[in-house]
Amino acid sequence: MTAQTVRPLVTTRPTPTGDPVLRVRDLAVGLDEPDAREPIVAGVSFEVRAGRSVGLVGESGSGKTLTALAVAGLLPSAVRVDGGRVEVAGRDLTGLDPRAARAHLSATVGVVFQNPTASLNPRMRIAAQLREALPAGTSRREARARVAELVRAVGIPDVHKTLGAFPHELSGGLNQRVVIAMALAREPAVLIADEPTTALDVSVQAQVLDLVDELRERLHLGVLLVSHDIGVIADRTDDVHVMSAGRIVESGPTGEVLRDPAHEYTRTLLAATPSRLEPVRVAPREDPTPVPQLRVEGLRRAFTVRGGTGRARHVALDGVDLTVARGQAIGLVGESGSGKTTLARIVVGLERPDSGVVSYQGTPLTGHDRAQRRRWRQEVQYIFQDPYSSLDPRLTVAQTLREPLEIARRDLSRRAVAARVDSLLDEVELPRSFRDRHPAELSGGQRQRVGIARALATEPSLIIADEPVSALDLSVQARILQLLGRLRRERNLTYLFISHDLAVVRYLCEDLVVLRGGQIVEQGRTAEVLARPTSPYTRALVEAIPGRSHHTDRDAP
Amino acid sequence: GGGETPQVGDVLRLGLSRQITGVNPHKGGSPDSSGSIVGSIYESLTQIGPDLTVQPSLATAWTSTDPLHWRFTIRTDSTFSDGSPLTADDVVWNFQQLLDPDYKGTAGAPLRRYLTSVTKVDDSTLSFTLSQPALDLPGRLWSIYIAQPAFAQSHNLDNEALGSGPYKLDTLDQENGATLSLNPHYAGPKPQFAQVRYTVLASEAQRVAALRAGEQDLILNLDPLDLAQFRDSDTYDTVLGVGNQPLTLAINERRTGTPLADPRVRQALNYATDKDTIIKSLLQGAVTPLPGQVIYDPFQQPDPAVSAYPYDPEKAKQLLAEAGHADGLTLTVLLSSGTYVSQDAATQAIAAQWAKVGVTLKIEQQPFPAWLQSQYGPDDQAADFYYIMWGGAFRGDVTGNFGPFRSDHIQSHLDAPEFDALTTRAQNATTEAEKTDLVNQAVQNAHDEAHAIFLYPSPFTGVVSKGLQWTPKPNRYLYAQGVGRVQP
Amino acid sequence: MSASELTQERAGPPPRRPHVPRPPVSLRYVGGRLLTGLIAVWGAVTLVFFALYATGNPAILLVPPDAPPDEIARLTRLMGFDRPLPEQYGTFLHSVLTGSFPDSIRYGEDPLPIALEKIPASLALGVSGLVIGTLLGGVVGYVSATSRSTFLSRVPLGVAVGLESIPTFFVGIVLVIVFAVQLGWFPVTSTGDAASLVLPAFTLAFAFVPTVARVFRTALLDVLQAEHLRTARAKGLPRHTLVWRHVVANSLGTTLNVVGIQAGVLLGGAVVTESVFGWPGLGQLSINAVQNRDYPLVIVCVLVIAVGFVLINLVVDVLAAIVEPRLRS
Amino acid sequence: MTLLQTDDADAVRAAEPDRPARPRRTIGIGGWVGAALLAVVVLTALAGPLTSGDPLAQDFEAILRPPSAAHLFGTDELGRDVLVRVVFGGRTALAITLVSAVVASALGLSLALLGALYGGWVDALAGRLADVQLAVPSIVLAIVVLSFVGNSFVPIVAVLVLGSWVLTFRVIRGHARAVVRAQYVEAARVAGAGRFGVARRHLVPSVLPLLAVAFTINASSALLLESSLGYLGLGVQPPQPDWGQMVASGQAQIFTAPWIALFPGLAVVVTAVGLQLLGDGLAERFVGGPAVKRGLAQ
Ligand SMILES: Nc1ncnc2c1ncn2[C@@H]1O[C@H](COP(=O)(O)OP(=O)(O)OP(=O)(O)O)[C@@H](O)[C@H]1O
Ligand SMILES: Nc1ncnc2c1ncn2[C@@H]1O[C@H](COP(=O)(O)OP(=O)(O)OP(=O)(O)O)[C@@H](O)[C@H]1O
Ligand SMILES: [Mg+2]
Ligand SMILES: [Mg+2]
Ligand code: NI
Repeated sequence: MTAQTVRPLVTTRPTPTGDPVLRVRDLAVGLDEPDAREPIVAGVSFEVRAGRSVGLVGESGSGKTLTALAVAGLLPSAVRVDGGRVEVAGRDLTGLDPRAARAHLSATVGVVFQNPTASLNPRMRIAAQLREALPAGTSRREARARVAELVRAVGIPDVHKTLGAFPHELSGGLNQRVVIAMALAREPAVLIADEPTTALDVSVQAQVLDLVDELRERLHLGVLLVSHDIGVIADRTDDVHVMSAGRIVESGPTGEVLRDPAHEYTRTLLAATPSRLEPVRVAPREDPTPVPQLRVEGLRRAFTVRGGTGRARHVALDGVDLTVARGQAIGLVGESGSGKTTLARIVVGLERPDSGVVSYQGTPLTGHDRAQRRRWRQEVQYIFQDPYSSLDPRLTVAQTLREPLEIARRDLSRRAVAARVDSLLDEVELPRSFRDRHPAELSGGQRQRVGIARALATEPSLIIADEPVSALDLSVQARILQLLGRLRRERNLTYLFISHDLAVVRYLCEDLVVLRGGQIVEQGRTAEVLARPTSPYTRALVEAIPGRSHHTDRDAP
Repeated sequence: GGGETPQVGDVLRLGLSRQITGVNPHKGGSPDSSGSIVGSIYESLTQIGPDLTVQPSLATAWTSTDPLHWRFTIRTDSTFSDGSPLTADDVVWNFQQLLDPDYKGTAGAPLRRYLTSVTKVDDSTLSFTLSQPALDLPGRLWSIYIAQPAFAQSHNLDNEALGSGPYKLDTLDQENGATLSLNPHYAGPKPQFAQVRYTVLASEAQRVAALRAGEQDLILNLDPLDLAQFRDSDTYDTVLGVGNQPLTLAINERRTGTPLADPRVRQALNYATDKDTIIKSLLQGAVTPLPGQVIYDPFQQPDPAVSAYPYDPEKAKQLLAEAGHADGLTLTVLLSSGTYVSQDAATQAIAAQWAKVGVTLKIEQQPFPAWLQSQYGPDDQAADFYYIMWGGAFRGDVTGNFGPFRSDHIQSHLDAPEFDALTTRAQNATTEAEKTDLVNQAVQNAHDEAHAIFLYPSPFTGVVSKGLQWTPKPNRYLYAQGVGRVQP
Repeated sequence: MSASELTQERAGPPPRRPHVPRPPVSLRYVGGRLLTGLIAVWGAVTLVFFALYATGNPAILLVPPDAPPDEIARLTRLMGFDRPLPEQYGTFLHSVLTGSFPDSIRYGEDPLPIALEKIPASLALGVSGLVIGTLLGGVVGYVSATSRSTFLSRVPLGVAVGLESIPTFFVGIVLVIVFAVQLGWFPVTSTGDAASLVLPAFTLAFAFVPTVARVFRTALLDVLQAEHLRTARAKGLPRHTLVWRHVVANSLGTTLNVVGIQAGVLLGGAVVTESVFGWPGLGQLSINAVQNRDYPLVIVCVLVIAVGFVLINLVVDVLAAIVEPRLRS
Repeated sequence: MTLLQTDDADAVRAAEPDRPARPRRTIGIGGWVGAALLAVVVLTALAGPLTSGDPLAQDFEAILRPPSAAHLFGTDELGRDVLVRVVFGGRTALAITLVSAVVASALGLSLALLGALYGGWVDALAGRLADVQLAVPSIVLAIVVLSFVGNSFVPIVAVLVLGSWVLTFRVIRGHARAVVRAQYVEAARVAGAGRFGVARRHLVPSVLPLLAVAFTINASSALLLESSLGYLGLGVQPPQPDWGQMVASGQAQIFTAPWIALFPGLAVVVTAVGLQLLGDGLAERFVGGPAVKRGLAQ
């Protein structure tokens, strides 16, 4: 957290630390259907004490959100509580009529969700939304003072401007602070935060989590923190409950559970954390040609952005020089908006620079003749971040994989193309039977494999990957990273690998380039840069890696 | 719903069947709209009676001193609705305007053909000088309405009115109707209704619905078939009679290579048309077929020597064969959408009848303006036939009766030199006897040459509230002053 | 601000009013839209101009049947239709710029005031149709989106969608037969007063109902699933606040937008409605002008309608921006 | 307008990675009912002439007869069989509707695709054209044009096309713009695909379902507009039977012989309902439910 002073809230209810403020026993949640099959969540029990933080971790779809929603009484209409009891701030909700339960819950439980901007009413100003959240009967004058106070309490710098704004006019981080302020408005005893930072930039993530920690301590809140990110759990919670397939499979103090996971599932989960993977290292082969494979000089690109104040030029890349040698793997990191994607898109020709030169194997792209251009098109391929939108939903896997072959390899017979498709599927470890599936029938990880296979189709030598794993579940992410590592070893590929996660980069790349505000602020061997970041920005990035405390715990016993 | 007893309120409610095209007294107007209103607000020198005879109005008497000179005696008591007197000078001024070739009022166009000047002799006498004889001059003047000069020069006569007629114009909405109230200075007999509202009901369906809802007191121009539903009504009487103008198929004889240039073909088609069936079924037997000429009893004096072409398909076939069309013909007729009662049904019936003698009649329909444009257009682009109603406005109206069937009429595509010569001479005749003789010759010629497909007189229809006293005027002008209450 | 508020303001800590009033839509945006609209109006009017002037001579309609043949030429000259088309177009553009049009043929005077005079009647019909349609459509949409009963959630919407398939004139005919002729509640012939407004207004409204119901329903369903609604529920707000402030209000923007796009289609229905009922508005005036070949009046009607359209679209856009802050940037 | 765009992400989001693939959507009962209604109308119009009589055949012996076994829909003022005329009127109405919907869809589609692929002034020009079109209600343009240019088949179709191409254009353009910017298109470009390849492989196939929906909406609005024109006397001219015009001519007898106007009116309604239901069904099946249909609704 930065140096912002957080003023204490005027009225804080002193709940003695240690008293349980939330008790859940044998909670079961199921579909609200007459012939509902198995419950989605069953037998979930845990306890949150005032001033303590409890983590709920597990894979996507394991029932974390439903559990949180059930506790907060906010289940969607299709789902209902099937059994168990929930006790909040000393009051048992079982058997209470829905109205009374709602009233009690809204007075004692604050909730924060994953997507801050969507959590706010788009057509109400922040002030109005905050005022609404205050306990009924607050006078206008009191309300105005309280609202300002709340906003300051969550560390929003420009109170006046923020209160007059609509959610879409604020950044995600600010919006999440507003949501937290709103959750605190009725002075709850419990704060339920469901992946409160997943949608935010890494550096912002840390600030928001710091804020939650601080408020917990100061207000003696009991916090239930839901996350699939082991790092976050490790850093921020006292106790943890691991969920799998709707059940809690392991519980205990966070440190203990992570150090010594008892349950098989917890172990898999931990193993998938990128910082735990053994880095891929490839002995650099001697490049016969001294010409670098890719060279970028003085790249500049600005965008015209239309905002409330009219048009403005936003400089995305500001004089970037970069050389990529054959067989090298360079990690490109930087905060959101630093220009990583823009750089990558320029290199593959999806975007034109305003000035500067991109040379492929010594020749500037603009000077390429037909054959060179063809070669460049075949040898440089791109892997997109979003496995959902980078596949045409109408095409089958085989059709998608055939497309680059049909364009680049007109010489191939139909049969040869089919064989290529099969071998590509083998290569990315997908069953051949997936040929005729549509993207809708694939999981995210499977789709990303198809995306990788498509990039491999033309036998490229340089792969540019723009956050290829950040949209994926942790365990899936690990498998895809391993696949990329293996491909690199086997095919001697050159990588330009973009990520905002230093742990991922450390796993895959020996070299690191740090971009900020469109300029390269640091570059060098990954290990060195991480160990001794020279620029303050890189240092901040390194510190923002979640789970560092847990690593230090572990790494220096 | 049907009301129980005949009810007519204080306001007389008259339905018009076309939009009003302004109330300019110098522009003429359709009887179904502007003409009826103008005739209630303005006066002219003469007027037309229900039997189409010419009657005095502003003029009380007239004499012809020689074929080219006339004297009209006018009333001196007539007063405009603002109280100013209508003088001989005012009448002269109106005629001078109309004779001016740059004047916008279109009613002057026919005048300029034969009228040289109008001058004032004294306060009650006007002198007319003609360029060619016109025995029927008094009749021709019925539609020349007299506006007040000062008002006419300072106001837009299309939209505002100041006349000497029985009513004055209160409000005018050209799209929807007009309201009239009594002219307090009117010199003639006071009409029975102090207030009159004319409502435009442009579609047949609107007229029927308005009558059924009891919203109108008098509506003309319904399809004869639609009258039946009011025949047994408690509130309404129906009128089904003979109108003053004939319906014919006007022929294009001048299209290059047209078979219709051959009189035998034209005759054949007259024989092939079964007028009686159409009249019986579509026109509810209201009329009898035209007597082989475009003038008929009781409004005009038909030539007794000429009678209708009988329905004789065999004869028709024979004539067609003689003309070299034994294996059939294809011709087109152009209708104007929604203009004439029963026209669609009638032309389809004719087409069906002609089909029996091997003639295919293709029916095309166009909105009125396009239809008119086609008639004004070149011969080769005009249709073979136009279903049309036109004719004279008063008894003995040579120009009106026969003008449209002359070759030199602006809408005509005929080639009838003999007919032209005969009617010209009839127009210029200086005695009634000479005129009658020439008219009969012309009628005979048009019949023999079959310069038209003679159909039947237009039916005259109306639905009248039982509470009203009204003498039907077959020329369809619906003047407010002509309507009174039934005296209990 | 009341007096007590002012004193409080002075007494208490001064948290300034958080609301920064900003214009919901920038002038620049409005200007841009107007410019586009002007181009559109120019295009439409030009199209109509050539459709008219290239296809005929209105003088023939004025010629009495017994006139001599040269009468057409005389009138054509008098009305200026004998001049070459480009020249007439130039004159026409000039008249648009100066606002003084050639006289209407039927009215014998400047057609612009004639057309403008009809606007209140058209507006009365349009607005009442819109209001009735929006209310009915809103209720149908709301019921079908929120009702738990299968009947209520399907049948009204189904009926509304059925209405969409009935041509305006047919609706008009049925309403006239039932309510004017058989029941006699309303007049058959429009006099321009309130009683004769009812049937045309409902006829027009029926064209709006399905669209509004449909759009509003989907917008509601979207909002009902929105995450911010969960936040609002967590606040423990009373039901009516939840419904109006968070659900309905958030559905208005979308609804308004679609209705705005459709304004053209819907108000086109007004032309037919006016002509079926003889309602004395701009639509009826234009149809009659067309039928009478009153060229100057036709063009002015098209011009007025087109300008009206541009303005309506603009108003809808501005309204949408007001209820939907996200559209503002 | 954002509403008119469908983002593929929407469709994709429906299928979360670990959840089962979305159930195959169908056009639903409504869609099938619509299709069935249309099939009946179209088949009658096609086959009617083979089995029934002459729509112009008059029978003065049987004028204004109410519906009976001999004349299922009764007879009109010329003794013509109303059923036969409704069947033949359907030929006119459907022919005009279909041709204009096809032309409008083709026009809207090609302008939208050109705009999306080439961007720049092509797109801007097409957008302006659409704006011009939207500035005047199509019925007003139709009335002006038809009453001056004349009302035969070609002008009527032209006017209907003028009134409805914008819908297709806007819908397709919104979608096509999204697709052109979609990552899978970028992926194709990285793989070396040119404009034509992108259009053939990604754009056109993705636009087809939307086109089908837009087509049914165009057709139903064209049908309604065509019948309105017929009713105003600006459509197909008698004696050629046409639904709108039959309603207009039968309206005067509606109190005494309601069948003359009623049956052609119902024919319009049934056909339009069929098109609407089918359109809804198609939208549900291909485009992601009413959320998109609302943007398309005409
Ligand atoms: N509204 C709903 N209707 C039906 N099923 C639901 C609903 N919401 C969630 N589910 C199902 O319940 C299961 C648990 O979902 P939940 O959202 O709690 O998972 P999660 O652990 O929060 O996952 P993630 O990490 O992806 O957020 C999933 O299989 C999901 O498909
Ligand atoms: N097409 C565009 N139009 C306008 N601005 C753009 C465009 N593409 C990128 N930008 C702006 O350029 C800047 C750099 O964007 P870029 O996507 O390269 O960042 P990034 O480092 O990839 O961020 P992230 O980690 O969020 O993906 C950002 O401020 C972004 O808003
Ligand atoms: Mg979740
Ligand atoms: Mg990026
Ligand atoms: Ni870790």
